[in-house]
Amino acid sequence: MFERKQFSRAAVVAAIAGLAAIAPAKAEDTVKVGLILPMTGGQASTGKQIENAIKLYMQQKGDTVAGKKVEIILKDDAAIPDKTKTAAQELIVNDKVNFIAGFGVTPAALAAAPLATQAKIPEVVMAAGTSIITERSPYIVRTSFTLAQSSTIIGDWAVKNGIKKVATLTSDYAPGNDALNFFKEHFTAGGGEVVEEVKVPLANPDFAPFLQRMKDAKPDAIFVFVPAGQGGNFMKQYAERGLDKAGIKVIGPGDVTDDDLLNNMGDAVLGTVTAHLYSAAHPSQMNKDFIAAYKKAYNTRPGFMAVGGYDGIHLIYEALKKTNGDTDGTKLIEAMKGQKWESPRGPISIDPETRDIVQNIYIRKVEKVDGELYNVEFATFDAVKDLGKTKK
Amino acid sequence: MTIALETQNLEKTFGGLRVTRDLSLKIEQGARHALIGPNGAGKTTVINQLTGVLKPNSGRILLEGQDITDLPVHKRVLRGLSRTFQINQLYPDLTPLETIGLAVSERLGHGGDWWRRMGTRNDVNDEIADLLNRFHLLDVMNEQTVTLPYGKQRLLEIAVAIAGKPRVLLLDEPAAGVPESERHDILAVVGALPREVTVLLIEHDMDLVFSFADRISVLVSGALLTEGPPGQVARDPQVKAVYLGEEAVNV
Amino acid sequence: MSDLLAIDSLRAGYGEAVVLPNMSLRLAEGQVLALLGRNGTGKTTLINSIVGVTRRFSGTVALAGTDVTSLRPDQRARAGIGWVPQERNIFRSLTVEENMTAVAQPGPWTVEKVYEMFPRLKERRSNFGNQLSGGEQQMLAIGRALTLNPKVLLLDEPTEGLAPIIVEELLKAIGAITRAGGICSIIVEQNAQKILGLADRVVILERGTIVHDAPSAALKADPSVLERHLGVAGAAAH
Amino acid sequence: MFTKVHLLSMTAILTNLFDGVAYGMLLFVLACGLAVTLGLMNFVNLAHGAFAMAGGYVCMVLVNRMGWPFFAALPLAFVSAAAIGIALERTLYRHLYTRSHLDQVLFTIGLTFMSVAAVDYIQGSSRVFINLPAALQGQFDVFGVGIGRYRLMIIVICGLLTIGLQMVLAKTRFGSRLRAAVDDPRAASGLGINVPQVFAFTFAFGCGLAGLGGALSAEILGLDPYFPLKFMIYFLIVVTVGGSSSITGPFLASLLLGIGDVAGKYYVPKMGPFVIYTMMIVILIWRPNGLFGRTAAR
Amino acid sequence: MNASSDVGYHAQRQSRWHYGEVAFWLIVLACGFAFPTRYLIMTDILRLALFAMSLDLILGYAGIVSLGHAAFFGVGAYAAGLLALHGIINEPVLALVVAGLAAMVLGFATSFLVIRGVDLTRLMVTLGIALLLEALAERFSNITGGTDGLQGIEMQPIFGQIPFDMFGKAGFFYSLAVLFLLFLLARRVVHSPFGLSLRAIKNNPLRAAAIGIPVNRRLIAIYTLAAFYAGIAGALFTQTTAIASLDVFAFERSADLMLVLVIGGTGYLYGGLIGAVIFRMLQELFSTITPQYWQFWIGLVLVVIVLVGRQRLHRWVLYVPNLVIKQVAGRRAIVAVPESDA
Repeated sequence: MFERKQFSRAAVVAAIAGLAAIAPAKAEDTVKVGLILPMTGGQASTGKQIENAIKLYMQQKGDTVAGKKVEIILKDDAAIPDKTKTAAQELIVNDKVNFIAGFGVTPAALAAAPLATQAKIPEVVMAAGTSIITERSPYIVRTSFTLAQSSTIIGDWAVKNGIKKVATLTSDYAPGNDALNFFKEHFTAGGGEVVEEVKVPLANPDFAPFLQRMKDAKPDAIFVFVPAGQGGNFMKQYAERGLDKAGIKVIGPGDVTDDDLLNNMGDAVLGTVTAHLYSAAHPSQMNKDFIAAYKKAYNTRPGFMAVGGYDGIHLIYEALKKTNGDTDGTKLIEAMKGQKWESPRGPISIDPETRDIVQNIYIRKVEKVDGELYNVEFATFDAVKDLGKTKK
Repeated sequence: MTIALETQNLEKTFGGLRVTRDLSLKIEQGARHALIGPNGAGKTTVINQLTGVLKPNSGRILLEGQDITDLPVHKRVLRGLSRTFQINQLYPDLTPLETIGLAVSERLGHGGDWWRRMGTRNDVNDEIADLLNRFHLLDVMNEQTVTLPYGKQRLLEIAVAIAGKPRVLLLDEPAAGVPESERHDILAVVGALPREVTVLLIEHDMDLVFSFADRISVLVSGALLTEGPPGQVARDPQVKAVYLGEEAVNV
Repeated sequence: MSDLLAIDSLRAGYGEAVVLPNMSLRLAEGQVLALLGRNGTGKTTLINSIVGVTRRFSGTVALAGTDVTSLRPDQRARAGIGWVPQERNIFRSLTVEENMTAVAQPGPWTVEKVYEMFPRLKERRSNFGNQLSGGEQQMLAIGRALTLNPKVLLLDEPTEGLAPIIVEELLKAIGAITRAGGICSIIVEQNAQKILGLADRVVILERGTIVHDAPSAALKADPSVLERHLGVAGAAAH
Repeated sequence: MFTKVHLLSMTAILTNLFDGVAYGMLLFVLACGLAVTLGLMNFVNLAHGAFAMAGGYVCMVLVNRMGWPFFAALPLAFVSAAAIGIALERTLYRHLYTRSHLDQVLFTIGLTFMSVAAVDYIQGSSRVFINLPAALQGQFDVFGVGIGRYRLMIIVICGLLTIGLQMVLAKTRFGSRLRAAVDDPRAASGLGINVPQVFAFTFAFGCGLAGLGGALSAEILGLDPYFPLKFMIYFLIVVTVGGSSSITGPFLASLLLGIGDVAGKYYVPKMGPFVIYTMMIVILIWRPNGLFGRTAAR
Repeated sequence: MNASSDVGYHAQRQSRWHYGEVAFWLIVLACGFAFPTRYLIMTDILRLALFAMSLDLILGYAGIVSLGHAAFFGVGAYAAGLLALHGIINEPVLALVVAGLAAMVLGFATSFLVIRGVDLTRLMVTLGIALLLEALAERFSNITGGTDGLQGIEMQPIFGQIPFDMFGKAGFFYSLAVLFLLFLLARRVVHSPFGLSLRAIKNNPLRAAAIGIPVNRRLIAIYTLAAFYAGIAGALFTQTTAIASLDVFAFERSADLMLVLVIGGTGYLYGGLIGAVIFRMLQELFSTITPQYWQFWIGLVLVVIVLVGRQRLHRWVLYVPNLVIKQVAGRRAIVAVPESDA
């Protein structure tokens, strides 16, 4: 039998050891950016692209701006909101960060919102794409996209381009529902018909049965939204099922043909039409340089998540320049409003009212260029705001 | 004489095999009754039916005249039927103090008490102390059971059964595996069991059987071969045949 | 003649329990040893200790002059120990034939030879172990041990469940096999009378200790020894 | 909306059946190694998926980076996973056979975490695909039933494997020794069968099968570093539902699960995994040792 | 009677409070004042500790293994979330108890499924129940918010007096109070005859029945109580983070919990508390060093723990305190920790 008394002594020792580990960090005269990203778990590829892009930007532009050194503190939240919240609080209170940034999924971005408000520091959303996010705090600013932006446009485009019947396949979570609803609204308003609607679980190993259902519904096209990373599986099985042969096209926001995976998807993906904010084939010099540098550093093609990160850190730099290194959160967020710049994806700006991104949305078609698959842009909708908010 | 434990036409089959055949036993109040028989005679199966681990296919089991055939194990214990195991069934992590304390608490109906701490009831404490003393376990009462010498564990095994204040006690080979040097303690303890406890002893060791039992039942192939006082059983030619193998015995 | 099996000061049991406190036993080539004793006196434990499936506290076991104490049971089996376990332990998901081929080792005893001895097994060669009657299982257990072509054959109550006519033949066969050379046998029996005719030597155990070790002829001459050690009355006389 | 889709047409049913069988077969090859370790050695190996992942990545590297033909890379997936399996068995696993299930669970979860992070480190966290030969892509029609070429190949390979496995178990001496070792390890050992060796070999073989399954499943289930965690639960379901005393149980359980999952997603997409979990709980309550488990033993 | 009082003394040995324990709790309390900037993570540790204590009750004391303890955590979390979101019960403490009771009801209902079968069946059935609830929560997204979780939870002040603040100070002391109260209850329970009978069942169910313990009834009782604890932990989670999302049911949560308890040691109540501290610290440490690959190191720690042997490891950990006690107090050294799990 063990001795309770001695055991609890051991407990004390353990507790002291625990205390020692919690050592408060001291603030320095640097600008700190707390970067909270899913680095593990199913969304890890999002996190890695953003981290890579930020590192790349800081290599290119140096790590000092307006006389201050920019320091990135990376935390993994595995896309679990309570971890995001804890991480954000730790970063704000202990590391005294001046920005929190990242946020792979909507619930994570929302979890941190009240902290941003209370601490009065900017929350730069670089990935999550639900419309409501920026409304949750006056300190949130977004450099990624909203699903409304691309979904409405592809809805309009589809009706105008002879697609009458559409089956939808969307992941069952907020961005998926956003995509579905905005698409449906615009598509049916134009006279289109949704013949089948399937919401698939977010963590979903096999699309085959859903696709079979799509096929049996015999639509002109499938509207697809799945989170970045799952597009490859979807396209593979779309081809395997012979939906391409059956003349059923794929349309949707560009997540499904994400550039970083596109090349592995096989020829079945050819002809897929998507509306999106970024294509690796965007024909600007800036984009070419960006891709070349990214490929050189990480040996893969960047996707739109990387661009969101790249622009996010750019926005932070620009805001600091404008405030001359002043790290007051309110001033910073003011400085961010209305910023306009040229991004690898094209010209973008921050809407001064909603703090959300305003960007061009491109209609693209997957084609083969120099033996590689690319989303080739063929129509542009300029300066699209988030329709999810302008409606209200 | 009152009958403490009785079986009536007990039958048990495993698959097609009849392991208990029409077994009717009567064990008198206060008896020192031994159940013997060659390997495979089905002694353990009988014990398991008596204690409720196995259900007989047919037949009844009566404890002090009441039918207990359908009662679960723990209810039989509460009615006063306890057993020891051939292979120690103890709680390796618990101390003898805790082991016996638990058995006593359960018997007195405090087992489900989740608020009062152990050791705060004087009646329980008295009884524990008495048992520890009688079974030579006072000196090791705070040791973990798993660390005790085999003989002490064996004593604890019997003490736990006694702690249930059984009126009928089934002793399954109490001295099995005990080194010669510690054997004496066990025999002494078994010999000193209070007379009001009826004891059914299952044993291979004939020395122990004949020194202890006042009545012997011989089980062969699941059926009762004979029963009687030790002298009579010892002289029985059928018993002799079973043990020495003069003839095959057909039952 | 050299000792084929030599057990020296073996202390063995299960878990914490010591069943054999100090066992020494030697067996020469060609010998058939009858191991007698009441229930629970350690006969099976002795057999199992030779096989190597009990807990050994100390002491040694040697086979044909080679110390096998540190060998695993399977290594001992391949070194020449043929085991007919008390519970027979027929592999139930193997057919009769597979039960033998799975363990067989090269030597004079082949599956065919076993079939010659037990024609019944041949009839049931493709039946599964769990479809056999008790007697058939017993035959198979013996046949299986033989196909190992052992030097020491350990039979733990081999006649249990067999018809008398088969018992007689079986015992004869074991005698013949053993005396044909290179082999010795230990037969555990409860029924002393059955086996006295066959065995050369009788060992009686009580509480894990040898209390009688003599040629079987001597025992036949003096049945009181049996009565004392195996009977019920013997204890009553104490 | 439902009226527009002929959900109950014969072709829809057959197509779903075909897909379900292919999915089930795949699950079986992936999980049967786990049935072996669990049923034979009574060892809970939650890291089983890691071996599958290893096979998948080996295949991917060989095909995509080194230009091997797909069918040449498959055996290598088997061999490499088996090699890792035997190495781990000899060095680590065998120390844990006698430990409690809890220890085994912790140990193998630990290994799984390590494998996830290690593969993430080496290969990145993005999902990878194996370049397939054109012959395996697409679908052909048999009386209106869409037969996916790749899935057909899975059914053929896994079917052959299953038959082969059954043959080895039933007809070879190794098979009978293995069955003997499972039936009664103590007696088998006492009769000259080197039980640990037989088990080690079997363990390695099970890992190899997982590796092969991993390579085959990349196309359908997707392959990324989180594979072992994502599919651990599926494997466990197959094994516990099927019972681990034979390979027939897991085989039938895999088919049941495959067909149930596919049909469930097709007919009641919203219910998703609900069907499967309910099925598992009901079966386990009805038969705690699985559908084909031994009820008497242990 | 001398021997009797001796017995009484020794029987109460374990249930008596010791200086070490008092010191432990004082240190925990002191942490609340010493590290005002780390409330969130410390609250996280407290919740995890409570959750682990819940598992300890069934695993460490009754030997029931579970890979799905998150089921109760999740039910508690959603219950508290829904109560607050819809303003059904605004007072957090009351809501906490109600949420715990909700989990308790589920625990009682499922206990009948869990007490059947061997370890592996238990692992799978518990896991299955948690997965099932997760699937249900996803399915009924109109109630639960689906994958996005419950949004917009706003907690009212505790007893209408103490509001939850951004830095989690109120949350920390609230959690600490709850943990301590429930610890006291658990401590009382495990040192009662009931608690002792659980340990007996875990050690040897056959014998437990043979001395008259109604095994199943006791197991159902403790499983239900543990579900209550887990539900409270879940409700605390929702109340202190204002978040309830699907991952409260996740397998990873149950698995982590098992790790926590094993690191800390089972069967003496403090295991969950110590384990939670160590586990979170390790996680924090590793994920600070390498945010991407921290899982590898956690995995390695686990593998090493198992390979070295939990018992031996605990002995090593105790080696230094042991030595100190021996030198200073001249008393017998600590030998080992009770560890024999299912």
